[in-house]
Amino acid sequence: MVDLTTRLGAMTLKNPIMPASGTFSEDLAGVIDFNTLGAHVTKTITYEKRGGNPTPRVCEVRGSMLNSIGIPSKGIDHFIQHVIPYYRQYDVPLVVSISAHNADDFARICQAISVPGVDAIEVNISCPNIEDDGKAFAMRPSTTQQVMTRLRGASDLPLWAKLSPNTGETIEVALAAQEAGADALVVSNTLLSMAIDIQSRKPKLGNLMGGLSGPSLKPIALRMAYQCSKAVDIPVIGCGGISTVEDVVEYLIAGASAVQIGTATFINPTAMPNIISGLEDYMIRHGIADLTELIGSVRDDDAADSVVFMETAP
Amino acid sequence: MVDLTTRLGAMTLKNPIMPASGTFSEDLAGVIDFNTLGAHVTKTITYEKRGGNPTPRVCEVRGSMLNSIGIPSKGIDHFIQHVIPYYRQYDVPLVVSISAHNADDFARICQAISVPGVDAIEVNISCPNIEDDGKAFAMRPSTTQQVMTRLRGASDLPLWAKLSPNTGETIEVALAAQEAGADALVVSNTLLSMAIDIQSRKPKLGNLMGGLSGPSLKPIALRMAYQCSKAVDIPVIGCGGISTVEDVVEYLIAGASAVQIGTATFINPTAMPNIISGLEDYMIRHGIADLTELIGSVRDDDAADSVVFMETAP
Amino acid sequence: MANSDTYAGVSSPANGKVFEVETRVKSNTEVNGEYRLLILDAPQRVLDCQPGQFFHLLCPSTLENAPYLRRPMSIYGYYPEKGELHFLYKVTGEGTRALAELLPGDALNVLGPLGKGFSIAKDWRHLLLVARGVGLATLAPLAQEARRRGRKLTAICSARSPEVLMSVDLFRGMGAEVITVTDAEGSSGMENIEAIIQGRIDVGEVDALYTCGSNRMLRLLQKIGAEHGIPGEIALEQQMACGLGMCQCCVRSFRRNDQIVHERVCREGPVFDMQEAMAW
Amino acid sequence: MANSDTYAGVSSPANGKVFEVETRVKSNTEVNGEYRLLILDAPQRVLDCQPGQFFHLLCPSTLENAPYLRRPMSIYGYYPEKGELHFLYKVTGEGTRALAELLPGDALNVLGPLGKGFSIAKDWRHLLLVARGVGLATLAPLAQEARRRGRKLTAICSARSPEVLMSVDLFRGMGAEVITVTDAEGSSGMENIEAIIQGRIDVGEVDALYTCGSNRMLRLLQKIGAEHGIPGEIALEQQMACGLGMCQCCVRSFRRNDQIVHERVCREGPVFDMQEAMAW
Ligand SMILES: Cc1cc2nc3c(=O)[nH]c(=O)nc-3n(C[C@H](O)[C@H](O)[C@H](O)COP(=O)(O)OP(=O)(O)OC[C@H]3O[C@@H](n4cnc5c(N)ncnc54)[C@H](O)[C@@H]3O)c2cc1C
Ligand SMILES: Cc1cc2nc3c(=O)[nH]c(=O)nc-3n(C[C@H](O)[C@H](O)[C@H](O)COP(=O)(O)OP(=O)(O)OC[C@H]3O[C@@H](n4cnc5c(N)ncnc54)[C@H](O)[C@@H]3O)c2cc1C
Ligand SMILES: Cc1cc2nc3c(=O)[nH]c(=O)nc-3n(C[C@H](O)[C@H](O)[C@H](O)COP(=O)(O)O)c2cc1C
Ligand SMILES: Cc1cc2nc3c(=O)[nH]c(=O)nc-3n(C[C@H](O)[C@H](O)[C@H](O)COP(=O)(O)O)c2cc1C
Ligand code: FES
Ligand code: FES
Repeated sequence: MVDLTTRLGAMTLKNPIMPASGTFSEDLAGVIDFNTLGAHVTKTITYEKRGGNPTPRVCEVRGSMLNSIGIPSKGIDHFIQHVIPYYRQYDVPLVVSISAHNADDFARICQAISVPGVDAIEVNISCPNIEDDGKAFAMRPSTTQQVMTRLRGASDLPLWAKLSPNTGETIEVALAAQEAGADALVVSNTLLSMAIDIQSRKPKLGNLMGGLSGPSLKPIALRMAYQCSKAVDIPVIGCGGISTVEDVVEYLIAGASAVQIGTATFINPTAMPNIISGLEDYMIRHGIADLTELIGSVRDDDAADSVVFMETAP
Repeated sequence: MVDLTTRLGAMTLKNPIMPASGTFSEDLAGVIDFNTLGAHVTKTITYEKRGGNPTPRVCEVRGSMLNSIGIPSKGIDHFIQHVIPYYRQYDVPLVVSISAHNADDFARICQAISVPGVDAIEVNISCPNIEDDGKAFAMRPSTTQQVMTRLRGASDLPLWAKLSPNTGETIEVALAAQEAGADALVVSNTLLSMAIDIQSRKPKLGNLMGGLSGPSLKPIALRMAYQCSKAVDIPVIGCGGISTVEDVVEYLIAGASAVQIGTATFINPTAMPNIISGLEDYMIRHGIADLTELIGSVRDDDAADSVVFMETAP
Repeated sequence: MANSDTYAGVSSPANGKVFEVETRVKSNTEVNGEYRLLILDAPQRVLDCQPGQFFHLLCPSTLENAPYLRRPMSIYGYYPEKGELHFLYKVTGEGTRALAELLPGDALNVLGPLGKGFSIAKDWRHLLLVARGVGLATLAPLAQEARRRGRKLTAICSARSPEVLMSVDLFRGMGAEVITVTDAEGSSGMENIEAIIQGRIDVGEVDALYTCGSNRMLRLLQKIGAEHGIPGEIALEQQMACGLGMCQCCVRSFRRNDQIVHERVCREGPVFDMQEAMAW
Repeated sequence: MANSDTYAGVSSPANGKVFEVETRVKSNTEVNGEYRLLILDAPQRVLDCQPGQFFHLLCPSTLENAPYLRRPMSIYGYYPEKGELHFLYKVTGEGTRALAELLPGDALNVLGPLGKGFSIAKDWRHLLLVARGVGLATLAPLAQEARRRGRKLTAICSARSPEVLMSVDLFRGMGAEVITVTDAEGSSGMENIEAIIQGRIDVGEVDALYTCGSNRMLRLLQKIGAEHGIPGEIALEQQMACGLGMCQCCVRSFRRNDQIVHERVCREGPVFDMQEAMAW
């Protein structure tokens, strides 16, 4: 028997597979057994009720997709009354993703959501910070540090900072999040992209632009996961373009302690449980007893620091 | 008959199709007729002779590729003596791509390369600036402005600034380049990425990481081309993931005045001439008399500025 | 990839359970120039459907077409006795082009049945539906169900020219009365359709209205329904990623209690109350 | 996509012109458990090849395999009289798996002939080659050419076990003398191969050495060549993107005039001077 458990700071997950925020909900419970998952991660919520972006909210690009769902949210009261209790039936840690457009609101929801039944808080700092010319918090180390420091003061739960690929300062941002007390990094969110329908000449998304997810994102997010795991001491959770067991193994080797699966679930709703059993098979086949043999085992010994931490294609 | 010519500032190209730097050389002259192209763009050169990166220098990711060729260069003397004279046999503008690791060296090569036979200089500012903690010039508006100002002083030839997707400040960088006197923007270079061979656990590239090019890059580079063409008044040349006539049309609609084709030529060496004739057919079929009917014709009238200029996935 | 066919504990609002299953193509034939009929050999457990529900199809990748997301398709027919699932589709883009290349014996992964179908209240004796184009696919099973429940159904089938009135036989075969209106004969205008429906209402033969698709038809039926207090339902379309209710990409706006609410077409729909639906 | 077959004005350094052409598969059969032989129906203009040259194949996309870049393959045989182009390949990854799925009649886009092939100097009467594994594919046409030019050729074929010595017949058929050494029989060690070659040299029967592939063989032949002043050539491999010389990804290091130089395997190679080549 192989050991699939993984440690994320003080938490231990029964396996490293969990959904990515926004690609998972109670609706999936009929198709797969929620008890098989390493963790449950909910769609980002905001304190207040809000609508999302105009439709169409998704479109397809070659072998991947764009989305501009935005963060439609029923608000925190609804979430505490209906969603948290729902997940208590499962013996799986519940991770709640939160967001806000300024540090005060962020701290407010962070505190309010620190209730029994919630095991960790994922902080979606990829959304625009309206106090900083609309750039996302996660695009700059300074804003990352500010908001994470506020959040650290607002909750005793583990805080996972979810980074954005829309930056040239991945490593600085990762270090800032760690500095401010983040317990783990989720790497990463979607990459700002666009597609135009050449017949109608209209953008394919109602919101003009949206985030790229799926296989096209993988080499980018994998690079970020690798860089972050080299730079920080807290665990890194890989996310971006994972759809096979081999993708998971690649992220683990790069340094991720766990992974999130997003778009692949839209293509195959049973992707997560299939990958969990596939990972077990893979480890048996390759004589790998537990995940620590994989995590961070990339053979990069010769590489100079300047190469590991470069932030532009050479 | 349709009119395929396009204006790039003072230059007029017979059609909007040209190769991307580093994916084209004299070696292709046997397979296609160089006179059909809108312009010739050479591989980036440096002033001094240099080697490139360790091998393997390319690898494949799902439906796209990574490269870490680096900039092996035979130096400027070889280039002036052998390469420029070669291209004089064609009635096509020659665009020379240059790079350097600091502003002084950049200015030196810019001046030295401003010789008869060269019609424009493409400035590859996506390479690390060793005076600025290794970040590429094109990752920050300040360094972009500094280096472009120096280059503007060093040559009277049209200067095309080639931007990098490895930044969260696309629009600021574009504006800085324009401000400093760039005549056009090339959008964009490759995106820093990584792939690991899970059998050997070694990075698939000798240099650990490399740049993503090909279809996966398209939605990202298209978004940048759109944003830049909204932000600046100088022409934008689209580049990234183009392999079909439809891709070209999409970039033109997004606001590009011309496009560069890179990786597609590796898959089909005849891609460029095929796309040129395909574009002509497309225009005939759709009753489009000239390219100005396409360029920038995206129907985004309802979109707020805050949406056009956002830099993070919502 | 995945072809397990897990039991869906959380059921779709309307009735059944959701499964991801591998089916086999029995046939895939052109119905006329524009439409194709796909008949799948499907396991019993996905054939407990309701009219108006849909499946989410994992269209195959071919040399020319590589659709990434699944494609939603209304159930055109479900026949547990024959083990068959039918789809009627129009070839419009990459996904449906890939579907059109399927040959008998090929595998096709489908997810469903999904969504909430049409309802037929106990006291609705006379049902009237207006269908055009591929909307026929969505409404056809309603006729079947109406017959099963012994209701009378009138189908107004609209099309460009008489030749493309492909489902007339199907509706007739299910005992429905069929009225055809076509662009070619100039009979498909909204005024004429309104007059036809008005005629039915005058003789007391319309207890409920059903349609899907177009904005103009929605507005017409909303008006008629409101004037005469006749209830109605409409099946709506929207881009879909997950098809299960997770991603929230498929929302549409509805008017309810003087408020505008957003509902997911894949989960709260695709069938909605006609008066609540909003033209787009 | 593109299937024009443009004339290549700038020729490959060695001899001919380069074309991108659409070919048809004549057959694609297993040679033994590991290797497959692909025979293409190819136009005359790409059949003016030199031993050691290669083609760059656009492997098809299938449901399971979607290779993106082209794949380089040595020419295993070229037969202008039959209009045939042969490749011998080992199924190792996505691209070759996709190749293995090709059926007779299928189209395959190939680019070539590419690169610089083996040379046979006027005064080289006795040629000796050492081949192992898929290296046989690269060296086979050399035997054919040797016969055409009336040279004597000795082929040392190394393999895991006698069963996999697939090209023995081919080399024999071309009048070569064949010596087999196998791991199973314990005869494939470097010492034994060295002894065999030494024996030939002793009787004055080695004017040139040829090989491809392994580091150990390269070192051995470099040593023998240097000791006896026998020239030699080696065919090298490297990852390739363009295959034409444009991208500079396929460089290897060579020792020349006491300097280390980089050359492109696709353009200056794949055949290089044995003494200049560097083990890797
Ligand atoms: C609940 C529902 C039931 C449907 N039933 C049928 C049916 O029975 N027969 C039929 O022919 N068509 C039906 N459609 C429409 C069908 O889903 C689209 O025609 C199909 O997705 C087009 O895919 P494509 O790749 O061929 O076209 P493309 O235009 O290339 O598709 C691009 C993207 O847009 C989406 N898209 C395009 N058109 C539509 C649309 N009308 N609705 C939703 N998404 C769309 C596709 O799913 C895909 O993601 C239905 C749609 C919905 C939502
Ligand atoms: C000049 C030349 C001639 C060759 N001749 C033959 C031949 O006659 N028969 C034969 O079986 N093989 C030959 N090879 C090796 C052949 O190109 C690879 O086996 C093949 O590319 C593997 O592709 P894949 O997708 O199946 O494997 P993967 O391992 O999945 O390939 C991944 C990537 O690595 C590249 N790659 C993998 N192995 C090699 C290699 N050895 N050399 C260069 N690139 C590689 C592939 O092209 C691809 O881009 C030759 C290589 C070169 C350079
Ligand atoms: C439809 C959709 C909605 C998403 N919503 C959120 C969200 O609310 N919060 C968040 O942090 N990430 C969100 N994401 C990003 C995913 O969590 C994930 O980071 C991204 O999709 C990359 O992973 P993937 O390639 O496996 O999908 C969303 C992604 C998609 C496709
Ligand atoms: C092998 C390779 C080498 C490249 N070399 C250079 C270079 O020297 N200078 C440069 O500005 N861009 C270089 N690029 C980037 C391309 O010019 C282009 O910006 C990028 O590949 C995106 O376009 P594509 O998707 O059409 O390939 C290179 C790209 C590749 C694939
Ligand atoms: S398609 Fe995902 S919620 Fe409806
Ligand atoms: S493969 Fe491009 S230069 Fe050799």
